[in-house]
Amino acid sequence: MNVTDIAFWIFAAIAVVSGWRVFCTDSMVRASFLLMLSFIAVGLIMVLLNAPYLGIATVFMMAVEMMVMALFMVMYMMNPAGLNPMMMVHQHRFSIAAGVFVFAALTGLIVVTRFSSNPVAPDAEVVVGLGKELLGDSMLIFETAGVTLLATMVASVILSSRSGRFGEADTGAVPPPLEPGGEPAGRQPEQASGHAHHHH
Amino acid sequence: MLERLAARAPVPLFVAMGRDRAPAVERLLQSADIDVTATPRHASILLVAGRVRDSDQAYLDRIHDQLPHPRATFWWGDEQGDDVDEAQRAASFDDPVISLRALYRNLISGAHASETHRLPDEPPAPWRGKGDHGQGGEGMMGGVPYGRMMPMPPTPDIRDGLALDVYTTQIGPFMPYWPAGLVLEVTFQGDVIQSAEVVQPPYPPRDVDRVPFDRLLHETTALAQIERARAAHHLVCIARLLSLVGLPTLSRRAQILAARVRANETIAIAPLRKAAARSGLTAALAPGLGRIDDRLARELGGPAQRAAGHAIDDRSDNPMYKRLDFTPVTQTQSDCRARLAQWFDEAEQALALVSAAPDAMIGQGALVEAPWALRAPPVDYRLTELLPGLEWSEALLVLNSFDSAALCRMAPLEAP
Amino acid sequence: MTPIVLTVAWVAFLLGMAWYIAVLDGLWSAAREGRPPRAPLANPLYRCATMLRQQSNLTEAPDLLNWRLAPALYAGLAGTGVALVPFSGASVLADLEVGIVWWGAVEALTVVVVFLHGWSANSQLGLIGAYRYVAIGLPVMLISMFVLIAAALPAESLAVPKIIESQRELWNVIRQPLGLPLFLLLGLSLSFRGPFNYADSADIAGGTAAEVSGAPRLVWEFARLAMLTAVATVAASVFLGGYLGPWLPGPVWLVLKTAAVLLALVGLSHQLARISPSRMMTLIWTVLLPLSFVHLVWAGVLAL
Amino acid sequence: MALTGLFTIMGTIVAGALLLQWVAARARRDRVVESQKIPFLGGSAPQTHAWQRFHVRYYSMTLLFIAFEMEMMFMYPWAVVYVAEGVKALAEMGMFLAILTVGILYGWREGIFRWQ
Amino acid sequence: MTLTTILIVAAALIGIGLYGTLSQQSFVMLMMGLELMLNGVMLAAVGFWSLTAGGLPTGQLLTIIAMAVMAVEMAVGFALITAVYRNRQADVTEGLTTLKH
Repeated sequence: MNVTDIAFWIFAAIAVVSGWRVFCTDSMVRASFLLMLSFIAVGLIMVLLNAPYLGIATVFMMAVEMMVMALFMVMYMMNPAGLNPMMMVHQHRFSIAAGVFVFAALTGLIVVTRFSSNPVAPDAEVVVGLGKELLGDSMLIFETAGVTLLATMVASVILSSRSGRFGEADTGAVPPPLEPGGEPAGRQPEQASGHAHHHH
Repeated sequence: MLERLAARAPVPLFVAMGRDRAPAVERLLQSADIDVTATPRHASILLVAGRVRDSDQAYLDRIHDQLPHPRATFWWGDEQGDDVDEAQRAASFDDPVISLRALYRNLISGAHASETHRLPDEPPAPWRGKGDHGQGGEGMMGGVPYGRMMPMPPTPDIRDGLALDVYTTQIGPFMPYWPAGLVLEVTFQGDVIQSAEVVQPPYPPRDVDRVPFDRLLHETTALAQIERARAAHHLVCIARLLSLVGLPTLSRRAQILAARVRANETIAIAPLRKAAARSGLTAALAPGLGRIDDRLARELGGPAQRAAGHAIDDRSDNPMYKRLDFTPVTQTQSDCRARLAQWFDEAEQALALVSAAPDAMIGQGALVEAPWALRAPPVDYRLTELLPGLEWSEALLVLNSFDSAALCRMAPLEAP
Repeated sequence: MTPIVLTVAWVAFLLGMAWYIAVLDGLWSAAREGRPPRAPLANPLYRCATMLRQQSNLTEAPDLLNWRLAPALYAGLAGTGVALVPFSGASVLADLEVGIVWWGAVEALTVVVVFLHGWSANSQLGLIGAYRYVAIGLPVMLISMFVLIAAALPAESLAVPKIIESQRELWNVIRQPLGLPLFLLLGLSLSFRGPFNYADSADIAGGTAAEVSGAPRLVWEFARLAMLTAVATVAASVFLGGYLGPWLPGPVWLVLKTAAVLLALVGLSHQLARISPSRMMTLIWTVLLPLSFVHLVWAGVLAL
Repeated sequence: MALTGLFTIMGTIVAGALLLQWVAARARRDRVVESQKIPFLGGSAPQTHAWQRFHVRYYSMTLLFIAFEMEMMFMYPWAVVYVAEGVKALAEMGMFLAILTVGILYGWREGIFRWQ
Repeated sequence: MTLTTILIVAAALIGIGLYGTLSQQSFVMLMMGLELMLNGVMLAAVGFWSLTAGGLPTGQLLTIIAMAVMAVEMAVGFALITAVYRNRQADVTEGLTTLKH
């Protein structure tokens, strides 16, 4: 066992254990940051695997994503700090079985498969390779990703913010009035008192 | 070794500002030997400056217990606290810095024993052993986990309508940059205030600021004295705002200027004002922040009224001031910025009057505007209507853009 | 330099610079208040001793593990930031091929750590500080990433030593003039000072540190200074050519440049007023971030 | 290896800082009493725990930020090959910054860079 | 550290993630399960890339795409949760059964 192996096993243990603890802890903040720890450990394994850029970029991406995750977890979960411990699960046995089954099946598959060995050269300039790829053959993927992310920005802003172009999100869609400040045009939504309309 | 080093540090001091504290306290706080902390957790000595109300004693005890060991209390200019044996007391003629340093040194070396807690060593509610895990809670949100309830159930937010938990608490009376004595019950969602109720009004203006104005009722008083008191009062108000926007050094400079004005020294405010403007003080106050309507401005009177554009000032009718070509300065916007500019303008005007007529005397009983508006009738308008919807730092700016008399008038539980 | 000498030099550098900032702070505020400074050189040590002698506080139901870990991690992150920077051509503690990406990770993790520090105390003022910090810390990070990427363009590398070597003819501060000021703003934000003190300001009674006393507070305050040092060291290397310079040996140049950057940082932090977090967030997104775009285009056109 | 250096430093500082906190706490043996644990609110005591469903005022901004941050992932490798690729890379950057600018402008128009 | 061990670790992450996705009631925890599964996928992708593909650049790109998917999932997911919460104050999956009607 050399240093790389030891480091790998340590990071692997951190990744798996903290990934598991995510679903056992009561505090939402702890859960988010445990998941972050799992990601960071995987990122560091990537560095060991000669992918320094991907590994370290995983660290900073996941740090901010899990930070945002924590903000939203605390915002929407009752009892966010887990002061009253609670198990919020359903179909628990089935889920455990499914998880174990998938793990076992995949492991079996992995153990029986023979993989060809063609490791990346230790002195390969992987970041340069990635950059060339982004600007060369995979240009289309790259451009598509850019546009997709823009769409994501717009969509998430539309969905999450209250004040939109057509009024506030929680008042529902109301057609514009015929004159400024007037009643909304079109058919009025029926309300409890609206039954009177049917009689005339 | 550690003790000897620690004993030479500036004294970490948390100040509980009582009412009618002497100006000597302000001089004390300007000393480089003193480190005024923002929270009792960072302090070793609790300084109680001036008298506190009987109803404030419980708050004071709580703060005392929040200080980490080693800790001591220092009473200043106060007849209360006689029942507390271990409390240190300083007469106003002592040099407070020397006595504070001695107390601190003894505290560090162990010669002065650290004070024990004043409130009972009990959790706010008994919780041990209750609930499924012995944590005192029940279900998801019920019970008293670790002795306290969970936050209040959700109500729609006043800014964006999202219904999340509200956090209701009393705040005050001894917060940094908080009107001394004021206790508010504030409801937060996040850091935005949803509602606020006055529990205890702030302390009225201090005696030191009103001395020349009170004296005028009985005897002929020098105009210079009156105007110096006005300038000093305004400078202290400005100092608070300067601290709040993160300019503590300029704030100390303003306080030092105020002390020098009181000591009859000749000073210039323009350099401070320039330095503050260059640091972006005006830009730090959002335009329109803390704007009050015309009715409230008129009822408050004083600088707040003039900041709203009403040139109403008792000095306009005084023959002595008329001879000096006095015309009230005004602003137009009636927001925090305008009130700050008004303080600066009035302080500068006051010092100009002093230098224009250093020997002028005002006759006994003459009507002279106080630095605040003492003679305005009580207002049926609560301070707390100004705060909802504001983020916490904005709320503090709004609170500190009024003088204590105006705040008392807007928190009408007790006549100022 | 052997690794041991390097490690000792690195520790001395970190401690010395932290002390230097504390001294500068004292001198600067004394000058601004117009009074003589009080024991300027020894005051930081006295304060350390005071905090070490104090009892460590607890609150009613804190997240104790994270509360104690946060200051330690914050200091550790600052340490790795300093380790990225070479003292001279051949002596660098962490010769990372993707150095500036790691610096990005340091910034991101700092946001997490400061949030944890404010969250863990279970007190409203700490929470306000933590949430304010995230609002400012996240967008400021983007600015610094753009600025560092701009510096990486002429070097054709993400490693800090290569970026320094690319400045042999001309320092980046001249080639890319907007970079250094934008990066200094990041420094103020990472260690929450002056106009960017949204985490620990006095209007929330010390914010994330409002409930902390004793040794944990000492570690926290030291970590703030260490983080400022890290920012200044990276700035000195990426924009001022690091160890490059005539006559003097490389490490001396690095120390001198770092000290100069720190002087600018301390000055800025005392000189500017703080605006409300909401307005600061708008300012960052609508003014500073577009400015960093302009900076990147400028650097890109020059590098071709 | 660079990673080893980084982790030795991180580990040493974290361990040292934790040790310092522990030793200092051991040296002072005063117990933290219940009245001392009350969170500081200017002398008042809170009615409830402060941990709440905290209303994050900038939640829309954070969502925009995540997408924004993802674009940064592409920029680092791009910067390394920028000089070698020349004008093509410049055009690429133009597209990139255009997309990000549109995102910012949209967010600004919707007012998400303010406290909601 | 061989490809087999790396893949087993990845499989463990995927298994735990699947457990989380299936068992958690709240939306946000459910998303954490999904992310953990993607974490495993990313590890496996980099493992293949590094040890059998000889550093083919597209392998790295695949990982970046996985990360982008994660970012999109998070941003849109949280935006949806906000929209739903605004209207119904539901934060668990059962709270949305009325959507079926």
